[in-house]
Amino acid sequence: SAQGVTIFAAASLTDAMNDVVKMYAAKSGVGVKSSYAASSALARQIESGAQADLFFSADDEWMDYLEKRSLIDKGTRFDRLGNRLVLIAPAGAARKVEIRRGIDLAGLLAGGRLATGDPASVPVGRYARQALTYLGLWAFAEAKLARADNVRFALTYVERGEAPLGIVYSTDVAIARGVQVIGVFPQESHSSINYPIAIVAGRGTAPVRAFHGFILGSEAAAVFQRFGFAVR
Amino acid sequence: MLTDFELQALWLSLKVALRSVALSLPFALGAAYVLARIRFPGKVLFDGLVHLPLALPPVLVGYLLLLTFGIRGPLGGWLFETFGLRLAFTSLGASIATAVMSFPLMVRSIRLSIESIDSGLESAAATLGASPLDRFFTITLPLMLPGVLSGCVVAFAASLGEFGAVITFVSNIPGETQTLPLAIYSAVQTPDGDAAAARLAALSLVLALSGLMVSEIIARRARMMLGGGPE
Amino acid sequence: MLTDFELQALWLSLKVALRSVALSLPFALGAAYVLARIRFPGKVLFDGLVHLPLALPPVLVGYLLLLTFGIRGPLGGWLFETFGLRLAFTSLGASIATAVMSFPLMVRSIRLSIESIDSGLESAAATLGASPLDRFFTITLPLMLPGVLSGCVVAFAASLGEFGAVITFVSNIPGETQTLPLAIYSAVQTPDGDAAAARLAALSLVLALSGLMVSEIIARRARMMLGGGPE
Amino acid sequence: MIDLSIRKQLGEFGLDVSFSVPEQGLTALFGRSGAGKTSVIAAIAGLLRPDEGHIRVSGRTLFDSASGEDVPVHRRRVGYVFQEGRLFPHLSVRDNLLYGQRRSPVVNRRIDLDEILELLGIAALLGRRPRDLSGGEKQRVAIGRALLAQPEVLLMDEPLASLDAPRKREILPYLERLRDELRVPIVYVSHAIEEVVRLANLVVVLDSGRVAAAGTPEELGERLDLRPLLGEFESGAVIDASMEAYDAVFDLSTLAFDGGRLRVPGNAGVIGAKVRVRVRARDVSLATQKPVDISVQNIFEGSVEQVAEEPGAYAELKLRVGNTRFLSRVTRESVSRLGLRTGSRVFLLVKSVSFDRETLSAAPGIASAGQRGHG
Amino acid sequence: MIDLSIRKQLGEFGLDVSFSVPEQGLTALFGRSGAGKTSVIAAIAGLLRPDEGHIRVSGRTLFDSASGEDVPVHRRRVGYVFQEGRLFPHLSVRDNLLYGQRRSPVVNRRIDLDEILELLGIAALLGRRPRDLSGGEKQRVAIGRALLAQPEVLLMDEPLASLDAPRKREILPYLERLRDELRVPIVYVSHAIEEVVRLANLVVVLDSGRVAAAGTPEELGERLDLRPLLGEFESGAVIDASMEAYDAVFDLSTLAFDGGRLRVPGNAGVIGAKVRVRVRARDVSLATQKPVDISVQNIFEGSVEQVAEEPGAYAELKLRVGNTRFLSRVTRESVSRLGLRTGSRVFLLVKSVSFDRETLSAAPGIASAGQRGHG
Ligand SMILES: Nc1ncnc2c1ncn2[C@@H]1O[C@H](COP(=O)(O)OP(=O)(O)OP(=O)(O)O)[C@@H](O)[C@H]1O
Ligand SMILES: Nc1ncnc2c1ncn2[C@@H]1O[C@H](COP(=O)(O)OP(=O)(O)OP(=O)(O)O)[C@@H](O)[C@H]1O
Ligand SMILES: [Mg+2]
Ligand SMILES: [Mg+2]
Repeated sequence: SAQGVTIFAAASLTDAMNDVVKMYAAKSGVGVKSSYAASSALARQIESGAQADLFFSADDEWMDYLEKRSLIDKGTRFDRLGNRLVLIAPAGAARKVEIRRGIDLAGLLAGGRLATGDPASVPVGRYARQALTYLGLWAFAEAKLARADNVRFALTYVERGEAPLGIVYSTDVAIARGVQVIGVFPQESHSSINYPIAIVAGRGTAPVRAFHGFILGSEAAAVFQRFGFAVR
Repeated sequence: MLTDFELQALWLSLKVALRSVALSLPFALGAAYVLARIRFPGKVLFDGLVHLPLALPPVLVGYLLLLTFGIRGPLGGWLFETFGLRLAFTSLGASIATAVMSFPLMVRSIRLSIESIDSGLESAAATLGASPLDRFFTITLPLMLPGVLSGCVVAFAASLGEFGAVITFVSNIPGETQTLPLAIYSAVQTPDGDAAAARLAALSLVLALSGLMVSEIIARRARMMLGGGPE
Repeated sequence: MLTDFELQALWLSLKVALRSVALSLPFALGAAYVLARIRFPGKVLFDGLVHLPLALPPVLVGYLLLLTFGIRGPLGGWLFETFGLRLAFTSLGASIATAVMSFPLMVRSIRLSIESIDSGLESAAATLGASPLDRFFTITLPLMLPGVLSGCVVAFAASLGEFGAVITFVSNIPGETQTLPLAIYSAVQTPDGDAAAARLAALSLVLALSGLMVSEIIARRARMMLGGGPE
Repeated sequence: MIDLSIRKQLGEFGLDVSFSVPEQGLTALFGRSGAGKTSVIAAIAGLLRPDEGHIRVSGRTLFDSASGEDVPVHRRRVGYVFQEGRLFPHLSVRDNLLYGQRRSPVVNRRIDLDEILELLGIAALLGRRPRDLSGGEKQRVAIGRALLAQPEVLLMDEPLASLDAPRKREILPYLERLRDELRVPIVYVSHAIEEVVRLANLVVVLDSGRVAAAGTPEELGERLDLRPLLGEFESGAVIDASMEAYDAVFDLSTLAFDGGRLRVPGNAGVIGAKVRVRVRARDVSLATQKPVDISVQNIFEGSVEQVAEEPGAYAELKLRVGNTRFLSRVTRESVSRLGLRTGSRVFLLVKSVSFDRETLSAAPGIASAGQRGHG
Repeated sequence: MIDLSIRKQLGEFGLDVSFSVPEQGLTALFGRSGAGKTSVIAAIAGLLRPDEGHIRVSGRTLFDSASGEDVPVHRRRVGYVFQEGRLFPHLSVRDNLLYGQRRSPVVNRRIDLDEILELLGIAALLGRRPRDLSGGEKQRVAIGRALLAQPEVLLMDEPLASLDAPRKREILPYLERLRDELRVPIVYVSHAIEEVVRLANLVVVLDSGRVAAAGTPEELGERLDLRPLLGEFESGAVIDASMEAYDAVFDLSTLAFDGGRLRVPGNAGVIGAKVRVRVRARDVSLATQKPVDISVQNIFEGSVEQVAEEPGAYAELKLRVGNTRFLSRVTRESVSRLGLRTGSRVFLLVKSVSFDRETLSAAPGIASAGQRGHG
């Protein structure tokens, strides 16, 4: 990785980043290596001296973790992407609902479970917890959660009818064919969903900075938008 | 000393692992016997099928289980309609996931011990009037004991540690499906969860060690009975 | 027929798994021999230690490996300074992760087969002038062969399927550390990735089956040599 | 009662054996190492499937390649004492012994545990595991296990090979009783000629997988061509006699046979009982003048029927006393010195001490063994 | 050459055995099943560690609990023929045979593969695996393996138990040669008395883990108290003689001993060779008048030294001919009828046919076995 660039990116960015990398390679001739895994795993690896040049996290927490340990170049940290939290149901099964305080979640679940990421470990789960708390539903919902390790499987639970409802990012819905969005959580119900990017401390070589710039640029922004992300 | 949360995870892990071993044992015995003793076309394929859960990523196995045993899956749908049984998101489902994952390990162990049995002893039992089934239960099975035990221990330990298939198939529900590894995973994923993870890992270790110890004691007895090595 | 990406993952998986088996075999032989034949205080603890990777969630094992063998870890730092060897994030590291994970499986298998050896044969070899080491290599080891082989097969298959420890220890870098399970994981993260995942899973299966087939053939030879069961 | 004709290829070794034993009794398989004895026994037990042929025991067809019959091993009701023990290592001696008995029909249980324990001297071993037994102890347990399975045919592959002589002498009469009282046919492999001679109604000599000869021990004992196969298989004559008197002072029995009276040590049974004694050729000396004041008790006058000179120092003579035939083995020098030839009148000197228990057995079909003295 | 004194507790069985064999030769361990024979042999081999005691062979200390010496098994250079074979299942017969030889010092290789193959008749089996061998074939390979290890002491646990008589008769002289020519001490367990009598310089009788008696075969043969342990261990007298003449026409040798001349079948060696023959008590008949015209060739005049009456029908007499002692076993009735008592003058009738090859052996220390005729 002397000349090449290596980026560690959250697994939920897999397809969008793949396109960005391809586009960048076509444009600049520089190959970028990428590793997609849980933000937590990536952060720990960077802490352990992984040869990563950039870290593109799915939440602030693990970026903060590295920043606290001076493992990223603070000046290069930018909040790049945003996302929306949505309520999903199996395709064709349900009508739209407006998400607000006092909605009849129990009635919608009808004894079933609410699939989402594990609030303890998966960012989408954490946002879901915030939103449900805000809506006054957490006390009821906490015991009803089906906590997936990965958004992919929260989607599957809903798609396969194991869970009547799920909470995921709006960008995730594209992965699964058998689900539909039945409601969008209000922005104010949770802290803003954020994908920060930064250069790893001491690795800000010219090619790395160039790719960093490209991700922050408009060409990349178009790609991210195509995949449903809000671009900051 | 232990928090309720830890106790819950501990107890659940034990339950899931024990039930998993109990669930897979009869099938493993059958499969091991067939693989060790019977010659048939397509044996390698069957062998491969048995090993499948080992060679595939656990998450994928969990996913396939979801597709099969989920409410819309062929088997899951039937189970639900016939017995009102739901597996996804239940501890029973967790046991099934761990049973499937540890199945090849159990089969291997048992098969190995069947293959090391002197078939002359079974012949001797036959001349003494024992039918094939009788022989199996009075000669083959007891002589297989070390392998069966070893298989159970590996399966138990593997069940204690199984993560990917469980979390994928039955998700991570505290008190229902959150076994120790899932709890550890959650802790590790939290930036300051290291201490909690360490405690949980220690618990896991103690559990595994206890299982091993029990099995060692049984094995020593069995070995003494069988008149084996120098121990 | 196969894409470059698939071929790369296939080849890498094979390499990682084979190297993993080769890496753990000598240690597994040693550990199995000690566990089967030597009596010492704290044996259960040692046994527990050997089984540890099985009982812990793979992610935690990967994390512990990262702490130990990472460039800032005690062993990893030493290795890097002394030999310029980096393990984390390399395919060698992936082999180490899978070796650690499959170690207990290999040990169990080998141990079982050592325990089923008639120690009278070793005594006979001793009276014929064979020193302990000589006996081990000319009598014990050949008679253990079925167990060693079985252990290698399980370890190979488990290495092919290992996910959590690998992705945590060496990350998910195509061509470098992205074995089949990791590729499957990535495929599942993308829309319409199911087909790709299925192809990769099939590849994994074929690889595992080939390994099994080879081992079956060797095992059959070995069994014929040893004059075992009815097969 | 046993009718067997089998062919089987084992590697380069071809087995092609046929024999039939018309009457109840003990068939000895005899032959050099590797001749195929164990293979024949294994075929009867059903552990070796012949390529072709049939096996019938006591009227029951166990195997017939023509009709496709092949009774499964566990229904053949054989009691098999294996050449290599094969005790169940995980069971105690008691459970080993009872393994077969527990699986035998209750009505068939004619052989009793206590009796077997006493016969084999293994009562003290009941609680042990096979691995804590000595070689001979293992073998005795294996014999007991086979007997207690209440078999309808007993297959014994060198059962007494590693037992001490006193123990052998206890077991052999028991086998005779099994044969005669319970009418269990026995197929017996042994390299110990005394055993074979004592027990066998029929001896089948195998050589390289084929039957080289078959007949009574006496018939075979007279065949010089079999010597290389049989080794020191000693020739001798069998004499049917009946018990006439017992002298308790000197512990001698007097037996009457067609041609005279024999005095033998011990109590040979109730008065009138039919007994069969064997007089070994080497125990018969010859004289042309009647010796007097000699320790030899049995002196008969008879005639030489035939003189067969052997290679080496010996000659074997067939003699007749009354209607009874004797054999004698003396040096060729003696034959020449005494001028013995067919028709010569001679005195036979039969040392009474040469009648030991092993050559004294109840005439077949008469279950008198139970009453016989064990002097 | 063997000095052994060991104690060992095995479960409830206590082993406490001491004996020493001063001269080179073969020591037979004799005793009923479970007496401790295998345990003693295993202790010599180093496979059973005594709780206490010492073991010295040919001047080398193999074990001594006092000094803490304990030579590891593989350095003891024993050739052990196990009671249960223990062939290596994964090796061919050839590799089994050569396993020990390959590990023996080259200078010690006095026993040759080809010779062993011929002796044991196993040349055709070389490429096979043990599982394809018959019982006796396995045993022969096990014997060959132990011999080819070029041992400094040979431990044989019932090595010939399942071999046929002709094969036994080929192997026994070989063992004698080993003992005499290569001076390999042998410890030999057997229940076959003929073997023991023929081979042993010293017989150690074990009973329940203890030495019940030790001595030459002849000494023990005379001890009536040992009968229950020894069984049909036949009494007899050993006579040292020298070869005087060979009659090729009748294949008879004449041997001179202190008291007369014996005629024995076969060629007993070169003229002047010292030979030792054994005359079994039961082959000596007695007469108070010299019989004439009788097939018995050896008739000596002698005197009764002692009359020992046994329970049962027999009596045993010690007799003297010149300076040579004979034993005779006749019925009590004959003793009474002939009025035999100490001092009686009697004629001994010794059937020459009772000298078979197994009781005829070279006098110890004289390596004449090689020249002996095999008639
Ligand atoms: N581990 C053990 N526990 C209890 N008893 C034992 C053990 N090992 C051997 N014995 C007993 O020690 C005695 C001597 O055994 P050993 O094998 O030396 O006898 P042996 O003289 O060789 O008999 P055989 O002629 O039957 O082979 C036997 O009575 C046997 O039962
Ligand atoms: N699987 C096999 N392959 C080749 N040869 C075999 C096989 N099994 C047996 N034999 C041969 O068949 C012959 C007969 O074997 P069997 O065991 O019947 O002999 P046996 O008469 O019982 O001899 P022993 O007295 O030595 O026990 C032997 O020469 C043996 O080598
Ligand atoms: Mg045999
Ligand atoms: Mg023994």
